[in-house]
Amino acid sequence: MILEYAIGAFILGGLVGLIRDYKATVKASSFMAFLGSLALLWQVYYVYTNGPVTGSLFGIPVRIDNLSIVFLLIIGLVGVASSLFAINYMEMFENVGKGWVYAVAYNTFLASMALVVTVDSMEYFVMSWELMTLSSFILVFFSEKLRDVDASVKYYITMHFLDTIPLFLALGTAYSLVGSFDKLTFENIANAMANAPFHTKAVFGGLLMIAFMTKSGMIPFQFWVAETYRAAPTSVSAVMAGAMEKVALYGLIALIWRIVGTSYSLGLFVAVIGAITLTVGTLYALRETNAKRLLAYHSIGQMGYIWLGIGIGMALIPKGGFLAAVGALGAFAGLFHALNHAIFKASLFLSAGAVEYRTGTVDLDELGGLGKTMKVTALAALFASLAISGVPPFNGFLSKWLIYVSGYYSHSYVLALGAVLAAFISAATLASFVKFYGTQFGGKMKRYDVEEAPAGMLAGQWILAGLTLLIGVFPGTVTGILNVFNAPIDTNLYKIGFKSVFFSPVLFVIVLGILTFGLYLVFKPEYKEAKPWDCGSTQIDEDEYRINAEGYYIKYEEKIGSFYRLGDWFYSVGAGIIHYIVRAYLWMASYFTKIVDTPYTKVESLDDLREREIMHIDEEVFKPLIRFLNIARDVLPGIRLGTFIVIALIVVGAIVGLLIAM
Amino acid sequence: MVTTKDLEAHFEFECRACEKGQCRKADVNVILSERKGLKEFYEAFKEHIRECKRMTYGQYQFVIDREVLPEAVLWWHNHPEFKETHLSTAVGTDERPLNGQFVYMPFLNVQVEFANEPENYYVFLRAYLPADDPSFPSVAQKLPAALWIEREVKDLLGFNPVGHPDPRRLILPEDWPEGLYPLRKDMDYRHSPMAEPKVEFKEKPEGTTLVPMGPAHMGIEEPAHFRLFVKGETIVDVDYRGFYSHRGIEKTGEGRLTYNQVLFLAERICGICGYQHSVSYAMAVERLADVEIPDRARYIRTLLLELERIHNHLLWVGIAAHLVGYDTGFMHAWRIREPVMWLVERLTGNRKQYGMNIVGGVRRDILDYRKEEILKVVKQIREETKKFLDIALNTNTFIKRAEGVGILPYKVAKAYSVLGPTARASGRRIDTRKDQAVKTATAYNEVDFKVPVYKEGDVLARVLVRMDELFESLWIVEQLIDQMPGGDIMVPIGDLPEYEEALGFTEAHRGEVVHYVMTGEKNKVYRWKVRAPTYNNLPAVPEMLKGYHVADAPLIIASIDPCYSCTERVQFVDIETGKVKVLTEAEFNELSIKYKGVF
Amino acid sequence: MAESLSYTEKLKKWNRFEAEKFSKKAPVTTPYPFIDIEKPPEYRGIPHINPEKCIGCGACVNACPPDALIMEWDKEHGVKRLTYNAARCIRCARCIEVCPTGAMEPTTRFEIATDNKEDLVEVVEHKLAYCEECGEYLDFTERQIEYVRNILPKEIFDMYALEDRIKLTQEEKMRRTVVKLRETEGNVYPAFVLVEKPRKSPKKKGGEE
Amino acid sequence: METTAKLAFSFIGVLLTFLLPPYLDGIARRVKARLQYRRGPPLMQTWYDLNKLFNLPSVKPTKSALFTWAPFLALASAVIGALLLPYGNVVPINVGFNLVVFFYVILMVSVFLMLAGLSVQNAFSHLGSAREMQIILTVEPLIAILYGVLAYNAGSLNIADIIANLHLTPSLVMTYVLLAYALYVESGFVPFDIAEAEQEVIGGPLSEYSGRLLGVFYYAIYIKRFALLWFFVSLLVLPWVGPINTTLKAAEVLAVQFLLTIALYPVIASLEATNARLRIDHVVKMNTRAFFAGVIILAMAFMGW
Repeated sequence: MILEYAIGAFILGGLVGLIRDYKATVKASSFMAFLGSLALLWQVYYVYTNGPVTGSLFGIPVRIDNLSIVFLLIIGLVGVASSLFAINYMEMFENVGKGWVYAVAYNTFLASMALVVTVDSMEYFVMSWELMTLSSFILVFFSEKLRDVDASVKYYITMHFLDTIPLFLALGTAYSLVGSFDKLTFENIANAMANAPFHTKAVFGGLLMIAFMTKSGMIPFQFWVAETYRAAPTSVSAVMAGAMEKVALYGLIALIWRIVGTSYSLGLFVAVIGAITLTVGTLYALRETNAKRLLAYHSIGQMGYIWLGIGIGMALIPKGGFLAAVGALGAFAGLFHALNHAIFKASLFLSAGAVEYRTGTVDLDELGGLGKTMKVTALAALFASLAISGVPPFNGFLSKWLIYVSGYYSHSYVLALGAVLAAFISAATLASFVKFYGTQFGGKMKRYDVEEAPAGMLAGQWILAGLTLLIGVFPGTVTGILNVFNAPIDTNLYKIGFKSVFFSPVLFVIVLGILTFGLYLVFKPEYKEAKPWDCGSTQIDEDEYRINAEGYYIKYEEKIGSFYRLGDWFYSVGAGIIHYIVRAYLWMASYFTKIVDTPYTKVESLDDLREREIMHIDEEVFKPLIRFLNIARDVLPGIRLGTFIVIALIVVGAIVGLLIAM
Repeated sequence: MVTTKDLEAHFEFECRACEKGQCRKADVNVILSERKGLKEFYEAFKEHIRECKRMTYGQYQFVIDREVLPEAVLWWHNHPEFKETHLSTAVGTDERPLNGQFVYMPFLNVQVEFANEPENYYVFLRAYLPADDPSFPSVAQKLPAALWIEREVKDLLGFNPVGHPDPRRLILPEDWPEGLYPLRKDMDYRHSPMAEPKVEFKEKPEGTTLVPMGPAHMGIEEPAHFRLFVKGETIVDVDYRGFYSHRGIEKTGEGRLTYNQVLFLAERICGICGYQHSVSYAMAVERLADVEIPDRARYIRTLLLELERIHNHLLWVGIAAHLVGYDTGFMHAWRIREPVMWLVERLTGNRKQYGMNIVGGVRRDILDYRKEEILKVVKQIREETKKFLDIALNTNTFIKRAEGVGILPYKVAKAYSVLGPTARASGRRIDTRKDQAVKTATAYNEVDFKVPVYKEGDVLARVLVRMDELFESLWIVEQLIDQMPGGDIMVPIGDLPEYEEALGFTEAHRGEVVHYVMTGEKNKVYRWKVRAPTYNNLPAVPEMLKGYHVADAPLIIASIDPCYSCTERVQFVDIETGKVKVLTEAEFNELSIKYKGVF
Repeated sequence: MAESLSYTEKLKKWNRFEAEKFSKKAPVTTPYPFIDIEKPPEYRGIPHINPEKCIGCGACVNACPPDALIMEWDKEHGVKRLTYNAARCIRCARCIEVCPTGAMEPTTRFEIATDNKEDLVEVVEHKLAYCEECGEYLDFTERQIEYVRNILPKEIFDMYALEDRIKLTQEEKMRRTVVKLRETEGNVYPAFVLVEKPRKSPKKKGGEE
Repeated sequence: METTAKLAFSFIGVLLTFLLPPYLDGIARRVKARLQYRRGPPLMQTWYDLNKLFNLPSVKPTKSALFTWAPFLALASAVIGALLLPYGNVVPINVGFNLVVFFYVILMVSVFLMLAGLSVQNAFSHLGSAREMQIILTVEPLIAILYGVLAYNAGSLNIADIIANLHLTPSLVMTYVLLAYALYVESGFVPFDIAEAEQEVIGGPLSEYSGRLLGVFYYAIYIKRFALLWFFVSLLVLPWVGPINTTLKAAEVLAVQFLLTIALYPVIASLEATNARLRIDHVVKMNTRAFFAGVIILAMAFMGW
């Protein structure tokens, strides 16, 4: 099985961390991750041509079917691009050090995602899921800035509460149904579930739903997303937004839809959640001025699209007949959008990363005029921006359009309204990406006199940016892989359509190209260069002669201000809850500490920890271990504290996993 | 109704008989008892008042110590009874050739009672500044109306307003060297120096960006530079830089021209309110020369002033409509205005800049057969304007743009001494036509009209004030035609008395126009100070702009009916007194090439 | 007043009411550059110097506020040059009012757009009177002298004496006066007194002041 | 219908798309002039203006290639948008005969306009682009709802199907009204010409354009307006004339479309002439109201009214 090579590459990448030199570590490990991701793509191709594969990977039961490869494709593509990008990008964190932490965590992250979508056992699913959460948590606080650490803690605790606990409970439910850990394959659970009473189904499904909603950042569990993606190194954010969220989608389809089964109301629920999320997420993104937070909110919003599509599928497929076809189209569109979203969102994150690499900031209020110097990055960002805004002939248009089509054809007011919201939000997406592109690359500013990003980073961006156009023009290249639900889409190399509705991107591109070039030749422009017209002002700071990102849609934001206020209220409530959870954790930990460590410490909030120069609550949680490791550090000089925390975490994670598994 | 005969009783120019600039013979107590408030002021500042005199009818002057200038100005401005008193402007004069001192003289329009001509008056507070230290305590730190005035005298005469909150350059260009003051009498006109440009602008507030509106912007008819610091569309703060169109008018008038030539120059201060300037100037000189002009001339002047007001208000409402994209309103307003232009062209010979005035009267008579024509035009305009307003004020989109935009509260209007319709739309009851003794030059005292006042203070209120005024003007024109007396149209004026000063004023359609004239030798003008209403209105515009949209900015700026060329009349090209050098075309071209970008 | 008789004649022919013109409905605009625009006769356009009537006295130059009219002496060639520049002119018609001979003629022309600035300039050259005694040119033109000769009431003035003196330069006149005074009164005036005095009399000496 | 007839109709469509829009603008100018008691320019005036612009070189304030290419991309999109519509019953370029594609292609004109505006360092063009975006942001949901209603009413998103299957209901009539409003806003006629307001933001995104590039942009905008109007007219006419089988009938329908387009333009022009430009917050407010009205209409359509 090719997956073994992939996992092997990832493990090797982790072991590369033993090299002490920071740069060598990150480069080598990123490269190994790149190779691993390539192997994943190979696996996809293999399965696509030869059919599903079942087997065992280091003793873990693995089944790679046509659904898995969609997600493997996503993980592979994003992994390839991000790893290539990270080779140069991770140099930025040289002052942080800890190259091997990155090496281990990043490779573990990719490997665990690959495992999540391939394992054929609930038990290992949950384990790899935990590994994924843990490794991504480590990557989030990698920069070790105060705010980033806060974000990572928030992320971790959210995941702990809303992801791990429900998943373990669901695992328990499954265990109680099947009765054996060995037989916890999805098929067995599905069979058991078919005969289970409704409330068992409801509990199992509900628990999983909470877990997956949290992971993919659905309303009302979206609060962790923005800060987490902002805090993580950009290449990691790209993987998180591009791949990790989709893994939750895999869970939704593989565990809920396939095991628990679906119904019209469940589908409606998913679709409604999707519709609400896409609205809320994107409208929040509209007012963001931090590039990474903006992208993060957009990944919430785009996940909403995907859930809407899948929801339409879940709702309509059971109905049969024409509606089933529409439902299959919706589900197909959802998957298609998942792939597209992975591509363009990762690409956008990577271009934001490239900008950050050169300018050191992602604040859209500050940035400007980079299009002049970072031409290639700018074009990649433009492609990805147009793709996410759904401008034909890029890939985003096709999947969005199919979602609208399925929504409008659904004969359901709610789903149609969802499609209307989707179309509306498409405009909002366009708005925020006009802002995203315009503020970063438009104009000319003296402030940033920078060079183009290094070749590796450009390659990373362009693998994805090129795909946005390629898939957009030739959707036939991927529809084969994506058509898991056998949607009756009418597709060949030059067109894609459903019933009488179709779009032929190839023809469109040809006509557009001929017209544009023809018109260009007819009206061939001649010009003189001059500086922008500033009304003849005496002296003006050109860098300030613009509208900053904050001011772009201020009137619109004022108009929907009550919406934002409501959202902010919810957010503060959520933050309060998280705060109390943190307190509860610390309270428990302080007793734990009291037992081990004599001096009683009154720790109630994160700030208290900061005052005591303890950066991570995990230090509190795992204090005994840390004490042990502190001693070890004295024995092994030269290794830093942060390193030990990571080791501690991984060890604890492993122990917890093993304890539960046993 | 006061007739001209009554005027004679008030016209006692005792001071003229006195020694120049001094009033020893005149009885101070008689003067102080002539108007309400004078005595009170005299008592309050007894130790600091050196002299007091009546310059001419209704214009009183106190010579006070420079130390108490702010207190004195504020005493008048904040007088509890004279609510609508405002700081007209201030004159700085280089009187070193006469007495070795500079003069800084703010003056206020004191409104004892609205529309009570014999009671209201102008009060001049003359302060002498020593030649070696021309500084005075700044009024501007307590009264924003003085902000520009003090910056102007700082620029042009080198006075030093101590404690001025914003002592940046106002009038002179950026590359003008420090320490060179064009309006001083020893400034050589051939000396046109250049230095490194030094630009001073306000600091940008945090989180804002810059939208430079002007100098060349579609929404601003003349060069002016508004720096809008914006957050998106919302204006957070505003900086203003103007005075791009200096033409050396004051200096030219002081230098080489005789008093009658200055009149024509005065008319050319402004393209559309030229006649107001012309009448103001003529009024000032007539007061100086102590002549009474014929009734018919006063009527003709008033008629033309009102016709000018009519066509200017129509012009303004057209522009306002144009600025919000309501081009139909624009076209129709200007179409309605066109007959007035034709009428005026037939009455005077020109559509604008009538060239009608001369010191002592007017140049052309209104022939009888044209009276009928005037009445026809007035009738037509009244009907068409009513129809136009019906349509325009029922255009929802137009009202939406004008209503609640650019609000100027009464308090701010008073603090900035805002004038004219802008002030009346903010609830100030002021109108120089009724308040002050304009009867020496015009016939407003013999006609009946109302002064519309609105309290809203937004752009719509300004539109309505102007439109109400327009109808009042039509009514005035009808009355004037009806009552037009016969007789001469001008009296000759001989030589002017030397070193006398007087003020001429009219209510232009933008507000009170003030011309201060001090005569020199040989029928020349020693100091001629022009203050157009926009000079007082414009500093208040930033206050109006804050918090509104960039989209509203052109409309708000236009709503005061700004006239930059009126405001920016001053310049530095000096011509040595008494000696005239006429530039030939070639020399002129050469100079303009040499100083390209300087002027 | 600028309204001469012929002008009022013109006015009578122009008895159309504009009010009626404007009460007419759309369209009110005209395709202007392609058709001629109507101007009322009262319109003050660009003035024009009639070189036949002009005597070169310079009254217009004195009255002109913007220096659109300039007077230059060229004593070497015996020419006095009156230049009118329409580009500087403000159309106040002061020159028309003050002209003693009606040489400044009003027109209703107003279009001054041109590609050559020199089209806007009118130059009238006058021959200066020549003083044969001292061989220099006078400040006055021949026409000026002619005009003065014509308007002076012959009954009062001693035309003979005038004829003698009128074509002399200032200095020559003074010299003669001194000589004459010496002759008649035998008084010896200091020369400067005599030179100072006549300076007041000819006020309209030219545009130099 | 035989191929030659189809070709002929396509050719007429192409001809109309390229030649008619500036004439329509000429008509609008003439109508506005008459309402303002002016004589007005000749009908060819817009063509003269465009011709003048096409013959002038441009001034380029930036090195950005986007700045140069945006006008051409916008023009190409507008042309494709116009050619996606039925002329008679023939669609000249059939890249996807459905509503979503049509509106997205038309939207691309604005997208390139905005990107062009943002590619220069100029606060006015940034403001103009932001305004354009805010208008789109508020009017797109409305359009989405309306094509939702149409799609539900006819059971398809395909324009041909819609035309064939549309049946008259109260909600459809209201949809027509709201659609007229939405298309008017999208076209950027006077109360809504906020993005290109000359007196406020000196032309918005176009403020940096000059000469030939400006001409191309203007041309694109005229064609976009024509396309939106033609779309509305087609939707107004085609469903009610029955199946178009013969060439003659198609020609008749085309004639009706053409005449109705020309007849509606003066109406637009008089609306333009009698209104002042709104402010962006007014438009946002109005469009939001229209959106909620649209939601009600959608609900009505689903109830079968």
